[in-house]
Amino acid sequence: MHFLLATEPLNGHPEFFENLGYQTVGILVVITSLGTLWLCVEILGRLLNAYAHQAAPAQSPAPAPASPPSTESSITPEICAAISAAITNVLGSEVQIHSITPSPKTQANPFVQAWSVEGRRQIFHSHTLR
Amino acid sequence: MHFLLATEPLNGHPEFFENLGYQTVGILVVITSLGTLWLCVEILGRLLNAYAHQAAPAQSPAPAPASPPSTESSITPEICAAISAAITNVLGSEVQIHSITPSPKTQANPFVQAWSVEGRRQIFHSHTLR
Amino acid sequence: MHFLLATEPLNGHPEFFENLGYQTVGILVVITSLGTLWLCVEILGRLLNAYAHQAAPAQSPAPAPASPPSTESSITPEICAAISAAITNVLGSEVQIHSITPSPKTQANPFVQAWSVEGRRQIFHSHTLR
Amino acid sequence: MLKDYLDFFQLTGFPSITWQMPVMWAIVMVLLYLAVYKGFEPLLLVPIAFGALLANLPSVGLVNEPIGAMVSPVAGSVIEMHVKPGEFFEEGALIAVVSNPEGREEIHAHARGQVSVAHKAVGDRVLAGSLLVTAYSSEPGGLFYYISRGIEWEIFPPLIFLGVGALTDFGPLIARPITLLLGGAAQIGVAVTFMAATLLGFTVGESASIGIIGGADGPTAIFLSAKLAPHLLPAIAVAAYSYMALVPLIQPPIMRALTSKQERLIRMTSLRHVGKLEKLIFALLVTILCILLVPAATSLIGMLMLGNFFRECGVTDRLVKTAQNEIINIITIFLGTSVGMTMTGTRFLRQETLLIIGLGVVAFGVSTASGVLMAKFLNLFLKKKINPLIGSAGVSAVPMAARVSQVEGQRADPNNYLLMHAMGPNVAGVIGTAVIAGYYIATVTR
Amino acid sequence: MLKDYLDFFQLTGFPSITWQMPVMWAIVMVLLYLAVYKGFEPLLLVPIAFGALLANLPSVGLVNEPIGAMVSPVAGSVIEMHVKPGEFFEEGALIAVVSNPEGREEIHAHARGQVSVAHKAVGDRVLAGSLLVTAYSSEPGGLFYYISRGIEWEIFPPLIFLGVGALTDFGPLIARPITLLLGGAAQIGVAVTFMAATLLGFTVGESASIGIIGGADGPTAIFLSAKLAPHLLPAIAVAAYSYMALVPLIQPPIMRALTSKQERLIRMTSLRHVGKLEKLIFALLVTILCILLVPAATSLIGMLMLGNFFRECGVTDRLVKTAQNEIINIITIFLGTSVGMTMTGTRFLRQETLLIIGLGVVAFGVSTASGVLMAKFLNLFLKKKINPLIGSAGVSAVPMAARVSQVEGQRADPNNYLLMHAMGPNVAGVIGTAVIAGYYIATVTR
Amino acid sequence: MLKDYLDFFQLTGFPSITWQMPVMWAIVMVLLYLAVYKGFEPLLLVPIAFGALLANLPSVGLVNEPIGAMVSPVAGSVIEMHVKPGEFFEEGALIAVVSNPEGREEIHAHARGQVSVAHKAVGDRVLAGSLLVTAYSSEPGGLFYYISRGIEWEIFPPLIFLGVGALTDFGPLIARPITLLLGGAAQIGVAVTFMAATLLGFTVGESASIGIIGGADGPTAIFLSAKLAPHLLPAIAVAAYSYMALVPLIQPPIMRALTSKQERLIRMTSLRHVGKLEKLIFALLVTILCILLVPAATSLIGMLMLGNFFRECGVTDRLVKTAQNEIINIITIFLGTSVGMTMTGTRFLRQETLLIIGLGVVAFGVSTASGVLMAKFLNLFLKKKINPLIGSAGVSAVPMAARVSQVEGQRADPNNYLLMHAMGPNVAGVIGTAVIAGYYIATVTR
Ligand code: NA
Ligand code: NA
Ligand code: NA
Repeated sequence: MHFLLATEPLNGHPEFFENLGYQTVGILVVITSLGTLWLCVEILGRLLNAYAHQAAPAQSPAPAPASPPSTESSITPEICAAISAAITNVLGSEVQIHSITPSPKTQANPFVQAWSVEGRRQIFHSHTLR
Repeated sequence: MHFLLATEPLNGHPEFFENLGYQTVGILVVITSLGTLWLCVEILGRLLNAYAHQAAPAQSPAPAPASPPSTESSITPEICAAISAAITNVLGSEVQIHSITPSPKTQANPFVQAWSVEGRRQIFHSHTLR
Repeated sequence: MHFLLATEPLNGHPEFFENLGYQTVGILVVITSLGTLWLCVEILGRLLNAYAHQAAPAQSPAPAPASPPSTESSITPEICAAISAAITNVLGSEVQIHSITPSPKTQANPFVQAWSVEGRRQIFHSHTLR
Repeated sequence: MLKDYLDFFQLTGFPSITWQMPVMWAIVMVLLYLAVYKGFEPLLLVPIAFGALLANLPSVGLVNEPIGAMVSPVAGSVIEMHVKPGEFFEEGALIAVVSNPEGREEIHAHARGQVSVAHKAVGDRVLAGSLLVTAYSSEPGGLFYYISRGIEWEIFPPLIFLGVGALTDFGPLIARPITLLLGGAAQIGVAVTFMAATLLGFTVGESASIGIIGGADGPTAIFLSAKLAPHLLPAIAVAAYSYMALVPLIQPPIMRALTSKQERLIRMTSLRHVGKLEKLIFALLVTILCILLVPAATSLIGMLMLGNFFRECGVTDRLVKTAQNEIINIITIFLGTSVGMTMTGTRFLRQETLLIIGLGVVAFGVSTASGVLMAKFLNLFLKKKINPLIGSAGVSAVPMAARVSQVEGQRADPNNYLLMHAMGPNVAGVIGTAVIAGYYIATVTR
Repeated sequence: MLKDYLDFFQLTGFPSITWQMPVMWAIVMVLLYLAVYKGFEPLLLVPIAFGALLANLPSVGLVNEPIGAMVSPVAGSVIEMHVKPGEFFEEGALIAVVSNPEGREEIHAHARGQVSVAHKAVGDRVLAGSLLVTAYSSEPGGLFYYISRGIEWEIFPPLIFLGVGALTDFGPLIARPITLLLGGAAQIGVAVTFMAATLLGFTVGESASIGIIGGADGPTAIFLSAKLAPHLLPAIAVAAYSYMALVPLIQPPIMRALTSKQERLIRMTSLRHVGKLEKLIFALLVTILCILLVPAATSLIGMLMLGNFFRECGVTDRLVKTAQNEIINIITIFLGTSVGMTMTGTRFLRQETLLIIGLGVVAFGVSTASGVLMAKFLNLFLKKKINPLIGSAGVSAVPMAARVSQVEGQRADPNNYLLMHAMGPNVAGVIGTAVIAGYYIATVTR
Repeated sequence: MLKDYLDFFQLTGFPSITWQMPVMWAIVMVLLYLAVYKGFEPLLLVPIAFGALLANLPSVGLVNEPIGAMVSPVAGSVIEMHVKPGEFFEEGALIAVVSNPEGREEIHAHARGQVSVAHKAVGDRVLAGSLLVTAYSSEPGGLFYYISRGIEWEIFPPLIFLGVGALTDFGPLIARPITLLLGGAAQIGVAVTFMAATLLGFTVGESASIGIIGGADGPTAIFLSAKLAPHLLPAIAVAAYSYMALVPLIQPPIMRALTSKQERLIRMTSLRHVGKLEKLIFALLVTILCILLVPAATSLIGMLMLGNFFRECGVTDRLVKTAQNEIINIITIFLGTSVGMTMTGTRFLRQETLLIIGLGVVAFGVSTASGVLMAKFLNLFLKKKINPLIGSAGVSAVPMAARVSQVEGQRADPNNYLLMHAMGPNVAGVIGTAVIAGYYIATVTR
C-alpha cells in the first residue's frame, strides 16, 4: 500500500527546534493511540458489565451462598498459602510476609483475589524470555 | 523426470462430454490405485497370517489359559470402564452407554478388543489438527 | 577473511610421498591442536584446584562428618542400586553385576562417585541421536 | 507543530481504508466466533481469520515483495516507463505500464529504492518474466512475503502431511482393506463438483481446486489450489475447513435417505489385530504404488507415509513426537496465517466466493452419497456385509466423519459400534484425495 | 615436511588476529560473567556474547556471502577491475574498485570462484546496486549468512513477539485501562534520548535506534535498528538487554526522588476479573487501532496480538504452547547469536558504543521519570488515585519493572501490594514502544 | 474414454522405471531392516532409507530446481540451442547443449515454462556459470529442492552439532585431559584411509570425504563430503552411520590383538569432580583454540561449544532443552531425508560405493588401532597408567565405542569399570575429527 508523505521525512541532522517539534508529535501520536485504546477499552468494559448485570440476576443468587461474605475472615489458610507462594516466587525468598489483610476498598470475593494472584503468578513466570 | 503427455492436457473451458470422460478417467485412476492397494494388502495379510500360523503352534497354547474363554462373562469391569471412557471421550458426554456386550461374531479375545479400543482412542485423540 | 595459501593446495591425484607428507602434517596439526588443549586444560585444572584449596579450609571440615570415612563400607545400598541401574541401562540387561567394590586407588567419597555414575548415565542416555 | 500533528494523520492508515475492509472485518469476526465459540476447526480457522484481519488493514511491511528485479507479469508492449537509472522512487510509485490486447498492467514499486538499470524502453516488446527494471533498496520484503514462501513453494502442506502420517493409525484400514474402495468412491464428489464448477464458468484449474473441497482434506486442498488457482486459495481453504466442521450437519440426512433401516442395523465383525511388520510394509506399499501410479502426488503421499513409518517402526520415538507436535504446530501457525493473508477484500468479496461456498456443499454431499452407495454396491458381492453408514466416512474429515457414522449407527441400534470400522474408509479417504489431486496436477494446465 | 608443517601455520588464524580481537574477547568474558553469574538476561546475553566471540575469531565459512552477483555498494566510477571472464579468484581477492567524491570502495570476493561475466569496465559509471561481475562458485555462504537473514529480513523480532503475546496476560491492563497512558508516557524517554543523540552528532536513523533503548523492549529495539541503523545493532542490543537487567538499580532512586512518602503509601483498589470475551475483543481492538494509526508497526503489533489471541481464545492450546516454547526458544538462539555475530571489534570498539551506553542510561532514567510524573499528573483528575510508583513500570522491561514497583511500595508500607497494579503499565509499555517505533519507521529516512 | 484411461498410464511412473530402481528398493529394505529390527542408528537410517526410496521412484515435484536462470554447468561452446524467446517448453525439454573437449553437456528444463531471454546463440563460448536462458514459470521447485538447501548450504550439520554440544558432558575429558591425545590419535585412521582411497584412484576431495568415515561422526562426514565430494555424499553417509552401529563387532578383535592380558587388567583412578566454571572455561578454550588453529572448522566447533556452553552455564535451561530436542529432532528428519534423496540408483549403484564401503571398514579399524596404540605409547611415560582398551573409544561413535571399552574391560576383569574413563577419549574424538576435517577443507581443492 502506498502512503503520500504529508510531512517531509526527517533526515540527516535536523535543527533543535525542528527535532523538538518532531518528537512532540511522536509523543502525541503515542498518547493519541493509547488514549483512544483506553477509551475503547473503558467503553467495552462497561458494555460487557452492563450486559452481564442484565444477564446475571437469574443465576447470581446461586453462587452467592457458596462464597461466604467477603469480610476479613474470608482469607482462608489456603488462600494465604497461595499468596505467600506466589509472592515468594516473584520476589525471591529474601522477602518475608508479615500479614495478609484484604484491601478495605476491595469488593471482590476471595476467589477473584486468588484468581488475580494466580494470574499474576503466571505472568511473572512467563516473562523470562525477552 | 520427464513424462510425455499422452493425452492432451485439459485446459480452459472443456465441453461437457469431454469433461465427463475426463472425470470418469480420474475416478477410474483412483479406483485402480486404491483397488490395487486393496489386493496387495489382502495378499500381504494372508501371507503374514499363514506365516504366523506356521510359526505359532509351538507357542500358541501358552497364552490360551491366560485368557479365559471368550464368553460374555469375559468383559471385566476394567474393560468396561476403558470402553466407556473411550466412547465418552470420542462422542462427548451427552452419549449414554446402556450396555456393553461382545459382538457374537467376534472371535477376538478381550485383550485384542481392549487393544482395539485403545487404538481407536489414540486415533481420535490425534486427529484434531488438520 | 582472507588467508594466503602458504602451501599449494592438494588436488587431483597426488603422488604417494607427497600424500604421505600431507597426511603426516594433518595428523601433526590434530595432535598440536589437541595437545595444546591438553596443556591448557591441565593448567586450568591446577589453577582452579589451587584456588579452591586456598578458599576451602574454612569450610572443608564441615562436610567431612556428614560423609562417613571413605572405606569399603561406604557403599550404601542406595549407591549400589544406582550403579546397578546405570550399568543395566547402559550395557543392557544381559549383563550381570556380581559385586561392587570401590576401586582401592579411589580417594573420592561416595557422593562424588554417585555423581560420576549419574553424570555418565546422562551421557549415555543423551547420545542416541547422531 | 499542530499542523505537523494533523499532517501525521495523512500517514496513518485511515485514508487507505476501503469499503471492503470493514466488510472483511465482519467476516473475520464471524469466522472467529465460529472457531472460538462453536469449535469450527479452531486450530486452522483462528490463524486464518487473524491473518485475514491483518490482510484487510492498511498495513506496511507485511506482505510486500523485496525490491530487486521487477519483471513484467504479462507479455505485451511497454507503453510507459516512469523511471530512469539513478532515480529514487517511493513505495507504491508507478514504474512502468505494459499493454496487450487483454488490457494494461501497471508495475508498482513495493518499497522505496533506486533504479540501477532500466532494461526496456517505451515501445519495447516484453514477455511474461522479462526484466523491466533492476533496482536497489535496503528495505527487505514483508514478514509474510517470506513466511508465505511455504505456500508458494508448496512446502507447508507436505510437512503437515508428515505430521498427519505420524498421527494416523492405518490399522483399521489394513485389517479390512476393502474399505479402501469406500475412500476411493468418495472422490466422485470431487469429480462431480469439478464438472459443476466448469459449467458455472470456472476454468479447469479453478474447477479442480474447487472440486477438491469435497476431499475434506485441508492440506491437499491448499496444495492443489496453490498450484492451479492461487487466487481462489483463501475461499477454498475457508470452505474446506468450515465444511469439515459442518460434517455432523451435512452428512446424516444424506446417509439416512440412502439407506434402509435394515442396512443401518448391520453389525460388522470385530477388526483383527494388525502387527508392526504389516503396518510397515503397508506404508512402503502405499508409497511405491501411489507414486508409481500418480507421480504428481509424490510429495503429499511420500511425506504422509514417511510420518507413518516413523510412527509404526517403534525405533524413532524422538522423530515421531517431533513430527506430531513441533513440526505440525509450527507449520500450522504459519500456514494458517499465510492463507489468511491472501484473503484480501478485493480477492474474497466476489461472486466466485459465494459460488465456491455453494459448490462446497455439493462436493461434501455428493462425496458422502458416493461413499454410502459404494458400500451398498460392495454388499451385493460380499458375504460379510458392510454397514453402509461407514461409507460416508470415506470423505476423510478425520475423525469427524467416522464419529458421524458411529452416532448414526447407534441411532438405529444403540449396541452397534461402528466407530472403529469407519476409521478404515476415513483414512482411506486421505489417500484417495491425494491420488485424485495428483491426477489433476498431472493433467490440468493452470 | 617439517617445512610443510610450519607452513601450515600460515593457514591458521594466528596471522589474522587484530588488536581488536583480544579486547573483544575480554568484553565477551564480561558479558558472559554478567549473564551467568549475575543473571543479566542470560537467555539473550549468552547467545549474543558467544556469537560475539565467534565474530571476533579469524573464522572461515561463518558469515561470508555466497558468490554470485557482485554489485557496487555505492554510485561512482569503476576505477579498477581486476578480473576477466573465465579467471579464477581466491577468497578475499580484490575484484574491483569504485570511486566517488566521498572515497573509494573496494569489492572483494567472499569465496573462491570463477568469473562468468564482467558487466562493467574501467571508466564505466555505476549506481548503487549496479551489477559489476557475475561469478560462479560451488561454495555456499557462511552459516550465519543464512541464519542472519532472520534479522536482515526482520523476521525474528515479530516471531519473538508472537511468543511474547502468547505469554502476556493483558488482564490487569484491561481491568484498569487508564494505565495505558502510563505506558505511553514512558516513551518520552525515547524521544528525549533521540534528541540527545542527534545533538551528539548521530543521524536521525541512528538516533531513533538509540532512543528506543529507553523502550526497554529487546525485539523492538532490534527491529528498529536493523531497519534504521544496522551498523549500531550490536551496541544497541547489548545496551538494551543489559539495562533491562539493571532496572532494579536504575529506577528506585528516580522513583523516590519524584514521589512524596504520602504518594508512595497510596493503596489501589483490587483489580476486577476480566473475562475471555473482553480479552479477545481487546486483542482485536489493539490490532485494528494500532495498525490504523501506525501502519509501520504492523508486523510487531500484529504478531503480538496474534499470539495473545491464541492464548486467550482457549481453543488453540497446541498453538499457544508452540508459540510460548518452541518458536520463541528456537528464534532466541538464532536471534541472539546473529546479533552477536554483528559485534565485530571494528564495529563495536568505537566511541559511538560508549556514547550509546551512556545514552541508554539517560533513556531508562527519563522513561522512568516520565512514567512516574504521568501518574502524578493523572492523580490531579482521578478520584481513585494511582500510586505513582507503578508509573515507572511503564518502561516495560516485563516483569522486572513491575517488581521494582512492588518492592518500592513495600518499602513505604509492607502491606501494600502494587505488583498486579504495576502489570498494567508494564504491558502497556510494550504497545507504546511498538507505536513510537512505527512512528519513527514511517517518518525517518535511514 | 477407455483409450483415455489406457493413455493415462503413459502418465504414470511405470514407463520411467529403470533397472536401478528395484535394486535400490531392495537396498532400502535392507537398510530399513537393519535400522528397525537390528537397531542400526535408526534415527538416521530410517529417514535416509525412506528418502532413498522416494529418490528411486519416478516422482514429480520432489527434487527439481525452480525455473528461472539456466546457467551452463561447464565451460565450452554452445552447439545447440532449442528455444527462442517467447517459446513455451515442457518439463524435461532439451534447452541447449554445451560441448567441450571432455564431452557434451545437455541442459534440460526442470519444469514447464516460457523463455524470457536467450542470452547465448549457437557458436557462442560460455563459461561455467554463464547465463544461457532466462525463463518464467509459475511452478516452484520440488519440496526437497528447498529442504536440501540445508545440506547444500552446510546449515544442517552445524545445527546438529549445536544439539550434540548441548547433549555432551565434557566432564570426563576435563578430569583427565590427556585422553585428548587418544581422540587425536584415532584420526590416523582418517589419514590412512585418505591415502588408500587416493591409491585406489579417487581424487583428493573424494578421498578426504571417504577418510572421514573413520572419524565415526555423522554430521562431520556429511559436512565434509557436501563440500568436497557431494556426489559421494549418500554412500559416505550410509557407510558412516552403518559402521557406527557395527562398532561392537569391528572393534573388539582389534583391541584384543593389540593388548596384553595385563594391560587389559589396568584399573584407572576414579575421575575427579569437574565444576561449572571449569566446564565453561573449557568450552571457551576449545572454541578459541580450535578456531585459531583450524579456522575452516569454525562452524562445527563453534556450534558444538555454543550448545555445550548453554548446557553448562545453568541459566539457559529453555535454550538447552530446545537445542537437545526440537532443533536436533527437526534437523535430523530433514537431514536424513535429504541425504536419502541424493541416493539415486545411478549415483549409488557404482563400483565406487563398494570401494567406499570397503574403505570404511579400513578407516574404523585403523582408527581403533591407532587409539589403542597411542594409549600404550602414553603408558611409556605415565605413572598412572591408562588402560589401552579406552584408546579405541577415541574414534568417537559416542557412546557406542565407550561401551565397547567397558565390555572388553569387564571381559578381562568383571570388577573393572572403564565406562566413565572411556568417555574422555570418546568426546575428544568428536573434536579431533572436526579439526582434521577443517585441515582438509583448508588445503584440499574440490
Ligand atoms: Na478425502
Ligand atoms: Na516499552
Ligand atoms: Na571422531
